[in-house]
Amino acid sequence: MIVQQIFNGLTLGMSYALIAVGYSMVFGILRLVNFSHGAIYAFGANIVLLLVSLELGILPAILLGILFTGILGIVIDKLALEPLRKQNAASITSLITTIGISNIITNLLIAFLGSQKKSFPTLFPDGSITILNFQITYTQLGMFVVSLLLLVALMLIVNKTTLGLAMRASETNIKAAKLMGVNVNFVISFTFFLGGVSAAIAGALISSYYSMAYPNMGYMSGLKAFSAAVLGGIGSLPGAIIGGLTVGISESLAATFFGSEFRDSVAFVILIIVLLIRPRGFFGKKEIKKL
Amino acid sequence: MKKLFSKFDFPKLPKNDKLKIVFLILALTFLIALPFFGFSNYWMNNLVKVGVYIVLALALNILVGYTGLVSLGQAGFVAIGAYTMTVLVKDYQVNFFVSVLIGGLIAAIFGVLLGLPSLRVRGTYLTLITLGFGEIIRTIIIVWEPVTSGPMGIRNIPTPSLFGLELSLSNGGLYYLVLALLILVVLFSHFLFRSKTGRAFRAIKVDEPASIMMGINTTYYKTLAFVLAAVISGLAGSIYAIQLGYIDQNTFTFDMSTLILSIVILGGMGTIRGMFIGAIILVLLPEVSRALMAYRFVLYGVILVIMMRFRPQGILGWKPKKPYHVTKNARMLFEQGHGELVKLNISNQE
Amino acid sequence: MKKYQKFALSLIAILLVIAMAGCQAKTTENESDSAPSNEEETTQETFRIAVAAPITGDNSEYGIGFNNAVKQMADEWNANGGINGMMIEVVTYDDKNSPEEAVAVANKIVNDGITAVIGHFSSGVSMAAAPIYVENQVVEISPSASHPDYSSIGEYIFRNNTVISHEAKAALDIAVNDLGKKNIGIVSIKTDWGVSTAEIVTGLIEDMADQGVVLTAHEEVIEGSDDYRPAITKLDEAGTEVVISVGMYNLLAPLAIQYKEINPDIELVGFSNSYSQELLSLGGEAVEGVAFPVIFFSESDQENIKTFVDSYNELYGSKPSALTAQAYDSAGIIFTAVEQVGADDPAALRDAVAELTYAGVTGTTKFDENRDVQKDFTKVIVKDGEFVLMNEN
Amino acid sequence: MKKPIMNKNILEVKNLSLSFGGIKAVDDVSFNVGHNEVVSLIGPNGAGKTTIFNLLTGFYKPDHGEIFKGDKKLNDKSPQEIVKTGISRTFQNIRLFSDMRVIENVLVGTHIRTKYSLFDSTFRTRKYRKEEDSNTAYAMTILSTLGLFDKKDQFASNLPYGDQRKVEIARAIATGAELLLLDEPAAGMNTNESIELMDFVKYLKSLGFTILLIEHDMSVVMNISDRVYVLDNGSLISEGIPSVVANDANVIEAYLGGTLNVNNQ
Repeated sequence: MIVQQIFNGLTLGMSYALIAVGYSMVFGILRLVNFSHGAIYAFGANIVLLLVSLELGILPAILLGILFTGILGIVIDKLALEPLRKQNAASITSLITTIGISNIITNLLIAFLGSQKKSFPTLFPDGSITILNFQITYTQLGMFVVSLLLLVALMLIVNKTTLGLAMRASETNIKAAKLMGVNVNFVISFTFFLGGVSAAIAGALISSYYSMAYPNMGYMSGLKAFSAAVLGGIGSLPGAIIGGLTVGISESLAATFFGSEFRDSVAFVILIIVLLIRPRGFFGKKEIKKL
Repeated sequence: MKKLFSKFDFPKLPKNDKLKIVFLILALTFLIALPFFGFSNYWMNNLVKVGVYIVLALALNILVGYTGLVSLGQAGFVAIGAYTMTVLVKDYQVNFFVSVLIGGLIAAIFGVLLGLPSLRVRGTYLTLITLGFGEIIRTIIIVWEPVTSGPMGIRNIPTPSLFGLELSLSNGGLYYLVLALLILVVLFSHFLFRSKTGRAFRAIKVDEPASIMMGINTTYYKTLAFVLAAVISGLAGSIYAIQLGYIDQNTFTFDMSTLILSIVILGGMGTIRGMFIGAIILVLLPEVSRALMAYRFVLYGVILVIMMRFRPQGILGWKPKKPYHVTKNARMLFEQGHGELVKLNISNQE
Repeated sequence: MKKYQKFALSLIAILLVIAMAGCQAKTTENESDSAPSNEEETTQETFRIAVAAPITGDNSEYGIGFNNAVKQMADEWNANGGINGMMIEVVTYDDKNSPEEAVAVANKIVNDGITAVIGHFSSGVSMAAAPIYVENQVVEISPSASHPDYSSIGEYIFRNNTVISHEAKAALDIAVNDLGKKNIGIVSIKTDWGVSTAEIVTGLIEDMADQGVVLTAHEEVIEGSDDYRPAITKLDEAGTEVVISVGMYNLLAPLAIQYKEINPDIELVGFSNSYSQELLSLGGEAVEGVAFPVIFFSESDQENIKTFVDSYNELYGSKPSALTAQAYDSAGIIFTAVEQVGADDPAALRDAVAELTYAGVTGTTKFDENRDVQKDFTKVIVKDGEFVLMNEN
Repeated sequence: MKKPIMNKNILEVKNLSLSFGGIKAVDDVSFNVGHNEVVSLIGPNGAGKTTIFNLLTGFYKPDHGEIFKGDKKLNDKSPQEIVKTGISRTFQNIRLFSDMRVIENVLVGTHIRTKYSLFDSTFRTRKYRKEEDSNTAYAMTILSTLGLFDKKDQFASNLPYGDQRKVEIARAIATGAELLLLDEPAAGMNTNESIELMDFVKYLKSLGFTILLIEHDMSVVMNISDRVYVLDNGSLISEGIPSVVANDANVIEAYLGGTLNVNNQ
């Protein structure tokens, strides 16, 4: 049973990891908690569902949805956040802005699509394979694989491409990067784009995993994913994965041994403990105390 | 008589602020007279709600506005206050006002618990811990059924009475209860601002290392800030519980915490006046725009974004223009050459 | 300076929006004559009834159903010249299914001088608002609240929904006798309704121990969480044959989907509040064979039900759920009572409602001394993506 | 004010060492500062001057060595405790409390000497008013002595650079410090400004303060320092009266033959 539960947790964790990378990348560069990311993820899922209902066929719908969500990411940055950077406003200002944005997105979704849960098509064949008396459904397997691929792809982008180099440069020192002629604003937009894309993919996968989507789906998953990101060491992609899996597994184990009502706060309990013991998370870089 | 008065130094204002005093008096009389305009329960309800949120904003203002510690877990403190009061009054027949104080006390204890991490954790990470705190409190509410009766929530919270007079919504009693708390908290914030403590808070906000070098025990003051915010939120929480007459874990969500924070930022953090305008706008907006259904929360979001874009310091968030108020006595001491520098260091010269 | 112009502009923009919002509120209020000023003369030629339910937020589909049903009933009356010439006006209030909002809404309803309310949706929310209605002599009929204590809050509080215990018996009867299973598992949502219902079901199972019926496991889940696999794994390990789902369709559907991934031949039994079209659309094939007791069956061939279902379908493009039907009848009850005693005296209206025997689409409704109702259950099962009567197969 | 014993140094540093991950930032440095002296720590950028300040103020803890203020050992004292012993510093990059008024900045300085409690300030008790008034008077005295009185109500961030420096010093004085550590006060100033500042330092000395000064531009400090210590790569390479140090071969070496005009009056 525990093995089974751990497997449930792994799949859940992968989904958190997918959302977490969005938080991680943005925070890495802007030192900003993008509270609208949960809403972006919900947007991704619902837009895909909407496009599916337009009979575009599943795959085109998903690709289109991913594109739209990515663009949404850019739009948010250009419209609301870049101006704040220009007048280099306090971080709290941007924080409140993202909260506002998340309100706008979620409630527009509710206004247009209604808040009820809607059935989401399954992306993977039904049924399951049984490896030594515990079961993995194809959906779980599919989710796991796709998430892994996506995360690897992201890591390649960040570590192997020149754009990724620019991203890492801006992460370590945004001013220096500017001086070195890195088009920081473009890099940031691109980051938001990637964030949106990964969020949309996460949205599609998770919705098909639960076979439903609804506007408020981003609320809790968003908060948990963010704590996953911090857990793993915000700004680090492997960290996001480890953090996500940690949260996912501990969550389903908590649900098993203490009961479902505990699951929502496990993430936060772990988070607080980790922050107190190792404030920079598992993989975070240590910042030197300076005067 | 005179002696007794001289014990307390009521906020003395320079002559050019006579207007301000007049304004304050008018405002106060207006607030006291308000219930006599014969508001319906519905509007009394809104008034009380606004009042409660102003108090909550003032509490968070001490954290965010003065000390620069961003908390997204205020709902947790509100919940602690609300539940402590309710449980004590309902299950143990403790007097309402006593229960409220105990509620504040317990909130304070949690304030310390939440303040201590600021020793190790800073900035966003601290904010995140507060966020987690809020969610954990909700889980505790759900799980600790024997006391909180879990997701069933607690119903029919009795309205308190003072000298046999019931402080209900309809007879305006609840309104005056909130008003009283509000006035106390405003005075407290005002006096705090012009004190060693207030200055320490503000110093920490701007530059923590520098304040350490000024000999300020930053850990102590950061924790103190959390405690103050917690106590006040707890007190407001119990009144809020009375107003609702029903509480469950969904009364104290992350949205409540963000609403309080938004009020502080929108109104102008660090100011007292700002909390009023912020609360009035953000609390009443959803009411007046009830007909907009889902769109009213879109509107709420739009306002936040626009405000942050064009007026990040908040609606009333300007710096004071009038000179720093120096009491007669201080000026006298100064002119008498009290605390002369040479006197201070003469020892080194002989 | 430019910055300040921008700021001024945006501030004006905000003010405009707020003003607009205000006006919007005003206009709609005027449409519904809720401006307290002209209340006096309006009460003569129009009777206003409030629908207080989740129009947005979780469970909004139920609230919208209530609203539709009451509007439909009102239109039918208005078509026949209203109540003794009084036109009926339906005023909708969104309580987002949150007690906090409900209190505000209840106060607003009183403020708007309305004397009869259909709603609220969930027991907890209804019970938060009820005291305000009692205090202000507003008749509240909830088509859905099923918590035992609900109707005992006050003389003005009615429930047009069967008390849990009867429904629980019926559900268990399906599981044990119709499906012939003995190893029963429970999945319940952690709300006041879910917890108390689960308790009752557990009790009933213990009573049936002599028939070899056993409770394999009881899993509580948070409403609105999407991942039930941990719970399912536990139930499955415990050798559950049939799961009684204590929750709405938004629990039952995903539960069925996720459970059947692991164990395709699991049986599920629901409660009447999960009897809605959304169950089919959300659950798909997974909810095939899911059964539950209902007091209203939209496919029934009774004349009045047929006409109701058809015109509802015509108006709103979907089939009414059990709760929607109960809302429809509740509205009917209010209107009939008003017809008898008029709308001016709330006390008289309340008594009339209490005395009334009303034949509607959910059978004959007569409130007992606790202002509750008793109704007979029909068993419904999902077959080929349709709801059909159980004994018809 | 406690009477100090004149024959004893106010500050005594013995074999101070600190290294960050292998790199010796401060390597076996010893020096002392006498009462009412102006002593300068000079050396090229990265010589470890600021690190020494951070050690003196307890922001860093030394690996080896001892620091004495009078007869008090400071090694394992917290920054707060060290300030209480009468040492206060300024920062290379000015660190004022920007959104507080000048006078409030100085009042923050009086923090450690203020006894009243939160209760006192909340209820405006006698104690509060007595202390607050004397602090305010004291702050105003400092400001007028440093010629900042008419700027007391401005916000620190709105002041010209030079004044901000002075406010920072005023704030340091307000802590009751007798030993002031000034970290490159002339940084970012043009020649005239820095000359003016040096006169100001002299003035502080005349008021009876003891000053330990960091500067990387030797010429600036030569004519105001009683004694000079020269640091390079974390270790002392020369010390003594300015004229001697200026002609020290090592020093000239360290400054890569940087021209040193000692007598710039």
